[in-house]
Amino acid sequence: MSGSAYASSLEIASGVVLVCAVVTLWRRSLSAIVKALAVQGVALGVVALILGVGKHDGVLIAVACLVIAAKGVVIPALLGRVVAGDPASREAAPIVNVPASLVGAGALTFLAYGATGSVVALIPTTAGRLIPLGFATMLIGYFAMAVRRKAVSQIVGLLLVDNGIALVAFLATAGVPLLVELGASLDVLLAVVVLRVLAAQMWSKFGVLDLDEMRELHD
Amino acid sequence: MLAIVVLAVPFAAGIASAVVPWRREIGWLCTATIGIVLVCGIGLAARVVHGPPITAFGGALRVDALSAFMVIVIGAIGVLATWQSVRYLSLEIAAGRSSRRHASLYSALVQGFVTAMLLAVLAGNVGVMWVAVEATTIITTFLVGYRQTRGSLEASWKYIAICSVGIAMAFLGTVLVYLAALHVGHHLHASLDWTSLMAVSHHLDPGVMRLAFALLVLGYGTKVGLAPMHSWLPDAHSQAPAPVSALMSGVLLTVAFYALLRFKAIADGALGVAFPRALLVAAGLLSLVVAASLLLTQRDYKRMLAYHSVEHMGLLALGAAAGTPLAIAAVLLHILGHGLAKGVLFLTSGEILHTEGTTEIAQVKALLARRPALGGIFGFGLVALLGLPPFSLFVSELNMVRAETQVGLGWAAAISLACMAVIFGAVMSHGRHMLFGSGPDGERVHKTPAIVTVPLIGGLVGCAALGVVAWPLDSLLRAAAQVVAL
Amino acid sequence: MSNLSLVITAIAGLSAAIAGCALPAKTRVQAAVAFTWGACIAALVGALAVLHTGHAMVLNSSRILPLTGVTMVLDPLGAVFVVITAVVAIASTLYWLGYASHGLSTRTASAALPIFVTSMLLVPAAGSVATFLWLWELMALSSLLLVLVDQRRREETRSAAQWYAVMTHAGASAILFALVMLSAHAGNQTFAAIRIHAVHLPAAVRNTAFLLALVGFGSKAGAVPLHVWLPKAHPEAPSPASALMSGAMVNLGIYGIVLVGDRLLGGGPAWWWLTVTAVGVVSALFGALHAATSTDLKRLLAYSTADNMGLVLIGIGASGLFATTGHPAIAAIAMVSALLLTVNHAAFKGSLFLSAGSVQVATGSRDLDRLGGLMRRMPITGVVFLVGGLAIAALPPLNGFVGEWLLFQSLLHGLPTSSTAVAIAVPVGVAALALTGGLTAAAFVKAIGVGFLGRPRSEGAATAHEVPRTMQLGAALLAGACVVLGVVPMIVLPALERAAAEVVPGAPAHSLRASVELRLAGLQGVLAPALLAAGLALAFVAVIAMRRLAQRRSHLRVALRRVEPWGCGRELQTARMQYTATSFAEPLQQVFDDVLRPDRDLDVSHLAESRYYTEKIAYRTSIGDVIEHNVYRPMIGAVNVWGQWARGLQNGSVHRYLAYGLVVLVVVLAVIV
Amino acid sequence: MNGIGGVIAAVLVAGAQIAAVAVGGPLLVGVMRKVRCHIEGRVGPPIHQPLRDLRKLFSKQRMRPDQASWVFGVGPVVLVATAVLIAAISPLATTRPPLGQTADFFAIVFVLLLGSVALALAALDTGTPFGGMGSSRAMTIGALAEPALLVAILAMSIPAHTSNLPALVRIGLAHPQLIASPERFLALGSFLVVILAESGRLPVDNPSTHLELTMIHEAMVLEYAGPDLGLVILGESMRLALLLGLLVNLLIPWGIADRPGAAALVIGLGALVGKVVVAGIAIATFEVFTAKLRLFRLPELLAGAFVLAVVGAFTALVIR
Repeated sequence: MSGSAYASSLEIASGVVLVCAVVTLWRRSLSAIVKALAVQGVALGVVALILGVGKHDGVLIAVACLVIAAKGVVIPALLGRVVAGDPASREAAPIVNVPASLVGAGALTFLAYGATGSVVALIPTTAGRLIPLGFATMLIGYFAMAVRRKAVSQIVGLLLVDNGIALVAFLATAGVPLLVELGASLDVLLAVVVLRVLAAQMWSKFGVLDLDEMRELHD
Repeated sequence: MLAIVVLAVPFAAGIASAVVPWRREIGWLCTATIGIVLVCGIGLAARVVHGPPITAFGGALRVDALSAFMVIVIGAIGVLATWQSVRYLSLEIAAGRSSRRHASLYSALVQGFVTAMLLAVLAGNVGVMWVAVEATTIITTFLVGYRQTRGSLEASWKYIAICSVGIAMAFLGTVLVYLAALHVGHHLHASLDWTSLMAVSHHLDPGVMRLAFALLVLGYGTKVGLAPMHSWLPDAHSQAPAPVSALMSGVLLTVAFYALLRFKAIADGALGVAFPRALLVAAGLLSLVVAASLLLTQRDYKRMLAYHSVEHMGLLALGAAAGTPLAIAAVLLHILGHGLAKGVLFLTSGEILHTEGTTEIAQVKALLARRPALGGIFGFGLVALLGLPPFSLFVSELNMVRAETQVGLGWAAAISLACMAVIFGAVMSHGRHMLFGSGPDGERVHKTPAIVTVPLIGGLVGCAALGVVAWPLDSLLRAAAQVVAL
Repeated sequence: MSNLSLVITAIAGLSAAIAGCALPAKTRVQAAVAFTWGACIAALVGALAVLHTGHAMVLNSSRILPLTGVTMVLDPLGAVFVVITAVVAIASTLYWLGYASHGLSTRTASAALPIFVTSMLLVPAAGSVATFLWLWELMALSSLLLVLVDQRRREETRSAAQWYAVMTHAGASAILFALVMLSAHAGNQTFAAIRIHAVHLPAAVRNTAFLLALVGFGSKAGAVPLHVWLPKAHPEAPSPASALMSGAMVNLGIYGIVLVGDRLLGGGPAWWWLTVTAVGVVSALFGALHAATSTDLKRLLAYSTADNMGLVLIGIGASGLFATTGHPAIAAIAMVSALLLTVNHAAFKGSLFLSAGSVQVATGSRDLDRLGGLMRRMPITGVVFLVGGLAIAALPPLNGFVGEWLLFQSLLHGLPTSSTAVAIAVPVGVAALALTGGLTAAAFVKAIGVGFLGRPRSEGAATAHEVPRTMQLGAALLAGACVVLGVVPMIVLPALERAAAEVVPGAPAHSLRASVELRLAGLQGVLAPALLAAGLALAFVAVIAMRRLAQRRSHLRVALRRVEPWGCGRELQTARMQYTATSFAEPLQQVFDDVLRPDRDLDVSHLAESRYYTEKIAYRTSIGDVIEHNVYRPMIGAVNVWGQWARGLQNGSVHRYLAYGLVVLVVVLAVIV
Repeated sequence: MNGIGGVIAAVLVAGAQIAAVAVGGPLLVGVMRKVRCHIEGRVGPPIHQPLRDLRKLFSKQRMRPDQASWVFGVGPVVLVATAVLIAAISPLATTRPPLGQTADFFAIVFVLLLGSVALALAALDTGTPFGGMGSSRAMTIGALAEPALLVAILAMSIPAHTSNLPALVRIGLAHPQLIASPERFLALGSFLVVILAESGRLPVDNPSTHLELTMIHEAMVLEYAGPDLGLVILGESMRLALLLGLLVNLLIPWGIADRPGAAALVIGLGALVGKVVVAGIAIATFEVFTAKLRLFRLPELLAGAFVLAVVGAFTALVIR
């Protein structure tokens, strides 16, 4: 692969990751959000793939395939089933409305660029330049968790955070050691499964899908 | 070898209890395995206190004085918690709220939880440690939700949602530390080992390390329960079964704090003391203020204990901020003392919940008159937690304040003392309502079975002994402090 | 010097606690008392040896107390306080033997009391910050447990315990910070090291440390306005514990102020000591006024403790003041007077609290308005209380008088030598002191007269019997000390002089010449308490003899005749017609209306037929603590408002919780940028 | 004064002073009554009537209220004993009384207080409303008079550098300008008010009233009869004589024996009697033209005395 093609494909794939994050903030329909998440998972895998190909790193390519399978297919599918079972699968009234959320996303992206200056300075490569995108994705994910009322939206937010971090990890270090990377992914996967199970229990036992109804425990 | 035993024994017991329907004997077996952990921890400590660290699996497991100390902490509180679990499960099954199958799941999860914590403190690699800490989150989520009530589900949701994000930040921080270490030109695999990170800490890129350390404080700080990332803590600790609360509050928080201590030592090398100190002081003071404010009008005794944990984590953060050998030694003693006292209190609160059927402070009255043993233990537990001698928390708090003042953090120490005084007043007032007074006329005095009181009294006596007798723990504390102190 | 006595004290104290905790109810108290005596006697012997030789007793161990180890140094100043504590403790525990059956024989109490005594015995011997604070807090905790003994029955006890716990903890925090600050600057936490380095500390550090110590120790000593716990906790504690708290524990607050102000910091600017004096004046007046108007016997005693500690503080402030103005000899006299007042206070307050406890046991009440006539029913207890009450009113030939005389003398001789500001401030102090004296006399005439004389005002008082021998003996022991100290104060003065010489820099070795006469060295001031006492006794005997003589000459040598007192022509005198404690204090209450702000409630209900006839008149008056109502209550209210507001922080919304984290992340990132 | 001779001399001096006060006290009361009657245009009893009364009282039977304890009996004895002690050691006829070195002004005040307290306690022991009433009022007045008295002593002691009474009198002899100094005048003014209050004279208390509700002192001693009443009357009159004696010696020390010797002592006694009688006549005259103050106006009077004393103390300090 030529240098410029490598660079531009990496840029495009990373860009998609961030755009998908913004899309989750923009759309209200939960199914659309889950779809955006799936696209993001695939894009993340593609980033790993490009890096793996670029560095001729077989392990990384394998990881990329795993990522595509897990984050692009399995997890969205899991979430999709919850969404399908929910009669009102819309984020009807997020705590912060959509235009303001988008403005917030923009501000967070700026912040990500500002905060990662030192990291970018350390890695003067194409991949290094793209690290802020990962940071921005993470921050947007965090933001989504804080402003979205539906359980599924919050899970998606968590996955956005995770994807953002994974993007940073891939871009900055071409992945931390495999054992750690696998452990991390497995843990996140488990966390999502747990959340999913909890969401299902809350729905089935107490009819709760809107997290704002869960305010029994307070001071 | 001992290190492997420490991990393998409770894990094996966990597997065993997962496949066999729960019986009392299984419960006692689990307690015994944690007892073995405690004994092995003491053995490990004896070996590493004056000798070099022990490693296993090619450095994947590494035991220095600090790790050995943490193993002792986990073992000691683990014994208390698993001992009480037996009674908890029997009562739950007897009351029809749980089945033997369900109970065996609980038992296995607790064993897994303890194993994960042990792995976290024994791991020689920051990545493995992260995985272990995250594993504790996932396991304990099930334990928090074990009772399957609306409240417990809500608590587990909040717990896992908030902690997952937090721990993700910690992962990002770890990645950045790795990046910085790579850049120093270190070998790829060793770059996440404590020893190699400590060795190169002075050469790590300060810009990246600042970002990394900030993320690590936020991330692990969430698990530690430092304000304002503490908000999951009162919910989870109050909803979990009492033995689990005891483990979470007594040990899990400090295991996460252990991670922070390790990373702080690296950050000190890379950044100098000022930045890590500023972050930890800010987090510590905020925790103290938040804990003090929310304890004032607290209405639920389990939540009261939970906020008390926030306070103590704030104190630990301040102590770590000082960072001198004295400060760290005091921090470690505080970890053990707090673990014991908080463990005992949560277990007692479980017993109170069982007998009184409520967690509302206002509904529990005259415990000392009606249930002298239980009330006495709860009262003395509070005394221990409020930092009065002879309990060890007094000594550790005093020495933390001393260390903080020595490094110019006297003002922070003063604020912490003021917050502690407010907390003292608040807790005293809540305790007064729960413990003092006379019960309804004609109510007989309830005896609490010795099987319940023995470990609790043992825990308190241990906590008191730690605060009086210096030998032999003193040398271990000093050795452990040397590992991460300035 | 051998440190064996400290070791024995600690071990015996611990054994007493274990015995009290572990033994069966029958033998528990006896065993605990025996071991406590062991501790007291060991400490007493050690302290007397220190006072005799002037050499400090040292004990170091790194095996006890993690991270710091134990350092104990018992010097003459500390030894004085050890002796006081030991004597009061011996008497109180003797009393406890008889009192135990009245609710002080539980395991907790039997273990807490020895620990309380032992920690008080060891606090003055502490030689390092950690040791001192550890023992100090142990003392606070064990005394709290003792205050709580009656918690099941009385809401007042629970409330008092909470006040006590919170105030004492806040005070301990202030002390902790003051000492830690000094030790941090000295680089070592032993008092010896602090003493060497303290001179070179920046003024700000010294001032902060002193003020914090004054607040912390002042609250222990019951200094106004930090006294609010004292009139609540001391009365609620069982009487042996009250006696120990009032007779021994509050003294340690004084010890602390001297320790930090004089020993560790080596004296300071004049305003420090003016502050101490001012606090002392306010405490003395406030305490005396409340004592004069209280109707609860033990509350009266507690307020009078604040009053007496105020006097001691005046002495300490004067000592510091004279030392800074360059008059060490007079400063030493002032210090001796402060120490003597402390010793005296321990003796009479101990006996008073113990005999008040006997009254409570015998009558079931400590409300003066329900007592009366006890002098005939409980003769020993009555005499003990009488002696204590006259002693505290500073009447010769008892001990209170000697201390106050010495204080007056030091003020008189120190005054002209001081600066103008001092010269204006101190006469006011003397006046306050005098007023205090008068009020105290009124208070104790009321306590003795209403409590023990006249007719019984309740069934309980009418059927009272003398308490067990051990209780009488315990209280009488301290009353005896009042007499001895009043007649021959010389037996303690050399020791106090030695302690004062150690505290006041540049003081002469002998500031007093004490033989039969008490003579101020180099000044015109002499008192011969023994001769005064002898003169009084002689005159007393002579007057009685004269009366006898006069009667013998008369033709009417009939025995004493008991008659019905005159009742304005009414036939029957009832106990209800007597003046009560409330009515006794009424004139004073009227005079000091503005300070006391009593609550008055007059309820007149008229007959239904006509408004000109009253059916019933109800009058109720009560005196609260002005400072509690106007300072502490609003503070508690504000804190609670804050607590209510803070609950909103944790409103249960997971979104809000996550937002906290996000905001912090954003802020931290922004700061890093 | 050494050896046995010294002791005998001391005993003689003390005896003379005690006798003078014990006999002179009742006579002083007699004189004051006589003066009063004279001004009011009555004849009045003879001057030695109080002594006659005492003799009669001492020969009567002792009586005690049915509920009273031993305190009731001891009270008057202590009252007289304190007066006797003070009479023995105070600089009345001579500036070198026995045990004069310990006749500290503060000590004297507290010994006097002992007498008052004894009587107040005895009054409460009667178990009657009047005893309590008198006791309460007396102690209130005592408490309020105390500051004025002690600050007055302070003001007198500051220039003299001592509070020893004989020394204070001697300094007056040696340095007459000290007597003329404003601080001593102010202090003695204050002292005078305190004397009136303490010994139950007008305008504080009316010694001849028997209206229950206005009584202070009389209410206290209402239950006494016979020898006990005699002791009370004796003690009270001795205290009045003592206080006036001290006052006049501090104000006009001349005539007091400053040297040992019988002649000087006799002259001193004569001077004392003369000065005290003049003071007594002055007070009696004053009383004729004065009404008793209401009880709750008394604090104002005593506060006035206190202010006098404080101003005196300030003056003493500033003049130096």
